[in-house]
Amino acid sequence: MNKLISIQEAVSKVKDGDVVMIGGFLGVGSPHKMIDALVAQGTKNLTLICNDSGFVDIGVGKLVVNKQFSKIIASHIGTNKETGRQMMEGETEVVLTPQGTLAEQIRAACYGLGGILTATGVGTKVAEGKMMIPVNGREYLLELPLHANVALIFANKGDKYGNLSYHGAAQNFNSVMAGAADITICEVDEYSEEALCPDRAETPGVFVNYIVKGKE
Amino acid sequence: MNKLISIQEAVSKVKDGDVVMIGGFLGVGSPHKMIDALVAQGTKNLTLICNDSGFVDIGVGKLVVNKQFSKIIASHIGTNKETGRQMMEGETEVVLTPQGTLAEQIRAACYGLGGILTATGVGTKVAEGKMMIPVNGREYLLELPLHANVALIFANKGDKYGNLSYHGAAQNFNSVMAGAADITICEVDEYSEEALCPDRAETPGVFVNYIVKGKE
Amino acid sequence: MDKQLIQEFIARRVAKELQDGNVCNLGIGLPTLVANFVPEDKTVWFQSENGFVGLGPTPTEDKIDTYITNAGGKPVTIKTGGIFFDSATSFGIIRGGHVDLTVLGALQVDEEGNIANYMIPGKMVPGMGGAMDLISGARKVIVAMEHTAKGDKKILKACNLPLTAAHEVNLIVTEMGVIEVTPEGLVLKEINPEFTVEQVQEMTEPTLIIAEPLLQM
Amino acid sequence: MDKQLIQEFIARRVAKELQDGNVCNLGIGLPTLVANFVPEDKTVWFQSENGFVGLGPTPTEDKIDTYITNAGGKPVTIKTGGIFFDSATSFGIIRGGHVDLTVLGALQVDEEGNIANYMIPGKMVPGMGGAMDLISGARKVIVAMEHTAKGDKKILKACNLPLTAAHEVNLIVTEMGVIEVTPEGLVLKEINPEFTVEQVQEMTEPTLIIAEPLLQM
Repeated sequence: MNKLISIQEAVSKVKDGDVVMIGGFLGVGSPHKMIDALVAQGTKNLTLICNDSGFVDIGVGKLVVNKQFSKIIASHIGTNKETGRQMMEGETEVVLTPQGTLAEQIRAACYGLGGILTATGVGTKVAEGKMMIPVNGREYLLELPLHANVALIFANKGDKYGNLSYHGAAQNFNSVMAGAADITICEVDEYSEEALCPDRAETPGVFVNYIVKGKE
Repeated sequence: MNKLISIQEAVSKVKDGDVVMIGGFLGVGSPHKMIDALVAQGTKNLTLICNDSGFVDIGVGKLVVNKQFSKIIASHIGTNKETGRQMMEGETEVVLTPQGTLAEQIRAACYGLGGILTATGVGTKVAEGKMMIPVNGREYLLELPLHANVALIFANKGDKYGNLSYHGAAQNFNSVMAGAADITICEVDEYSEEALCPDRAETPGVFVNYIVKGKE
Repeated sequence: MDKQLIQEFIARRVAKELQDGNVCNLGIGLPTLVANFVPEDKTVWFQSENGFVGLGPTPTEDKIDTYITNAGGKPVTIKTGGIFFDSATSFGIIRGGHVDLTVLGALQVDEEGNIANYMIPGKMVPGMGGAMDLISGARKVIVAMEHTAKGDKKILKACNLPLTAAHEVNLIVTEMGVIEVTPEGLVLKEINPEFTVEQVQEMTEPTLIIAEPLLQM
Repeated sequence: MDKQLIQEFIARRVAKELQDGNVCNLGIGLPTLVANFVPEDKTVWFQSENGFVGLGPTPTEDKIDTYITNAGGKPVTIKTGGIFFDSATSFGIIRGGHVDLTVLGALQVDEEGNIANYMIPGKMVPGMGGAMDLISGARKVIVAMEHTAKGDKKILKACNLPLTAAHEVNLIVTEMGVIEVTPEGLVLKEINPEFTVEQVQEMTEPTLIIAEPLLQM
């Protein structure tokens, strides 16, 4: 039942052409060691689902610079010029999604929902091509679940059962992505053989397939 | 900024004809003191949104026995014979809703969603009269948000800012209902003038208007 | 066999379906007994829909925590490695396919995998609780029940009671046999050697496909 | 006034909109300055969309916690009574109407309350981040910006840049005045005494309705 694996083993689960979710917000709370190992592994044609594309030298931005994505789904790419360049030159497809919609789409995949209705994006380019559904006189967009092959997330603490807890603003998309992929792997700053307190851990181990140690 | 009020003041916010959400699961994690005060207050024609209708002498069941509801929306009423009697004799309208759908409907109200698509209930009586929406070849039901005038919830601990934390299975619908009503009032076993740890509290005070002490 | 032995026999067989690391939700009544027969070499996590994974046994009187209860409101314990959460998360786990296996009783099951287990028209309806979510959401749905009710067939060509879910049942385990729901129909895969195939068929409305080999339960 | 003084003037006026106990989200740039002018007798909670309520000031070098950052990724602090949460909760707070007030900059605003502030076709588009959610979800949307951009009008009859949200802006605060979006059109409610009504109108495309009395900013 121990979910601990090595970082190498973790990133080897990411295959060419996979959809990969990566936690973090401008690199804060990103699984940095797994990102570095995935850069080294060089896996290509990935689709990224992430809040943003980080910076050229921080977080998922390193994978952008290494040209490992053919598609990026994010709410913001302005902090990484390379993402903008790849988008403008048609090298990488970029789908910009409102941050709250992105969070709900990912959660919907984890929670088995067929989609959610949101007012965010109504009357904008985001609404193009999407189903509009009126509820009680207000128009909503139907937004569909976003599922991945592999979710690479981070938590400040994790136990061998896969239960996770967070500190500060590190939680962001990490707990949302846990369970939204076929395989969820979490990098932790602090690994514990002892179980976390069942009242205080945030992410249930049910959503987490593997744990890797981020600090050795 | 102190959100502490008396139990009397709390239940006085519930008016005849209101929609009231009440936390708890078969009375476990219910706001028992506020329920007792609401029984004493005798407010009528309420609509209840709750996981279940408790027992005749435990939890929201006391309000059922006191005939304070004209409508009950719940996933299960089997533990309270009085609810069944009122339903069978047409005294009280009962809407039975799958438990997971109920949780998502309440969350949708808090989170500003126009609704959610779920596979639960497809092909059953629950689907009658509801919009069916196909997504990727599977049929889903559109379930709409459930909003209340007042949410009466419970937490094991709460601080003066309205932040809450839970123990054991007391959380259930409480954290889901927080913020899904115009007014959210939380009864706590343990009240703290000091702020709860910002990493460990589960429900943000943003969702909680008032706190009452359940143990004096 | 008396009722208790029948129920234990069924529960024991269902327990063989459990895989190491499985997350499992057991319905009330007979299905609850499955927890008593988990193979010793396997770790199975029981989910309690009121808000935790890691449902443990009933505590002794002095160890009761009034906030640690099962979905029936009765005092239980949480296993090391378990975790508590709210109802939205609990049903996210259920509806998102993170429960490997759910075991439920039924009033009726049919050859299309439909199940009716929550209401009888005209009678007091207690409500579906989490049953519809569990049956729709769990990866594998096992119906564990006595083969008939006071002589009446419960495995039918088509349920005539209101459905709890359509096309979701994967396996039916009774005291007579183990029946798999397949696109071709119901396949009798194992039989209790106390019965003949003819006897099982007689108590089952749709025509059973008999697996070859037909194993003993 | 130089640019910094103009921005502070605008931020100071926006801060007067804050009520005791408000939850408020400030966009980057000029709106961030509003935090410096919160009236001393009022408690205002700033929300940071990356996951907390209770955004506090920048810490001194020795107090930096790399996991406590604002939505721009810069080190900040959390106030006593604040709380951290995940992105789904963060946007639940935003989209569910639990943010009383959001203050944002804009490229264009129009008399229908439409706002464009996230893309210029043909130029690199950084993305909307949380802006669309904030504008759609917050109870009150205040646009805080300089009245014109290098002499070009920004308050228009109809935005011609792609919208961030439709019909959501409530108030526009610039160095020239305070303009409310109403079903009848844009109402100039306050004016900076350094300008005349004619000067404000000249820099504003739609015809302004002049409030009576027209207050000084």
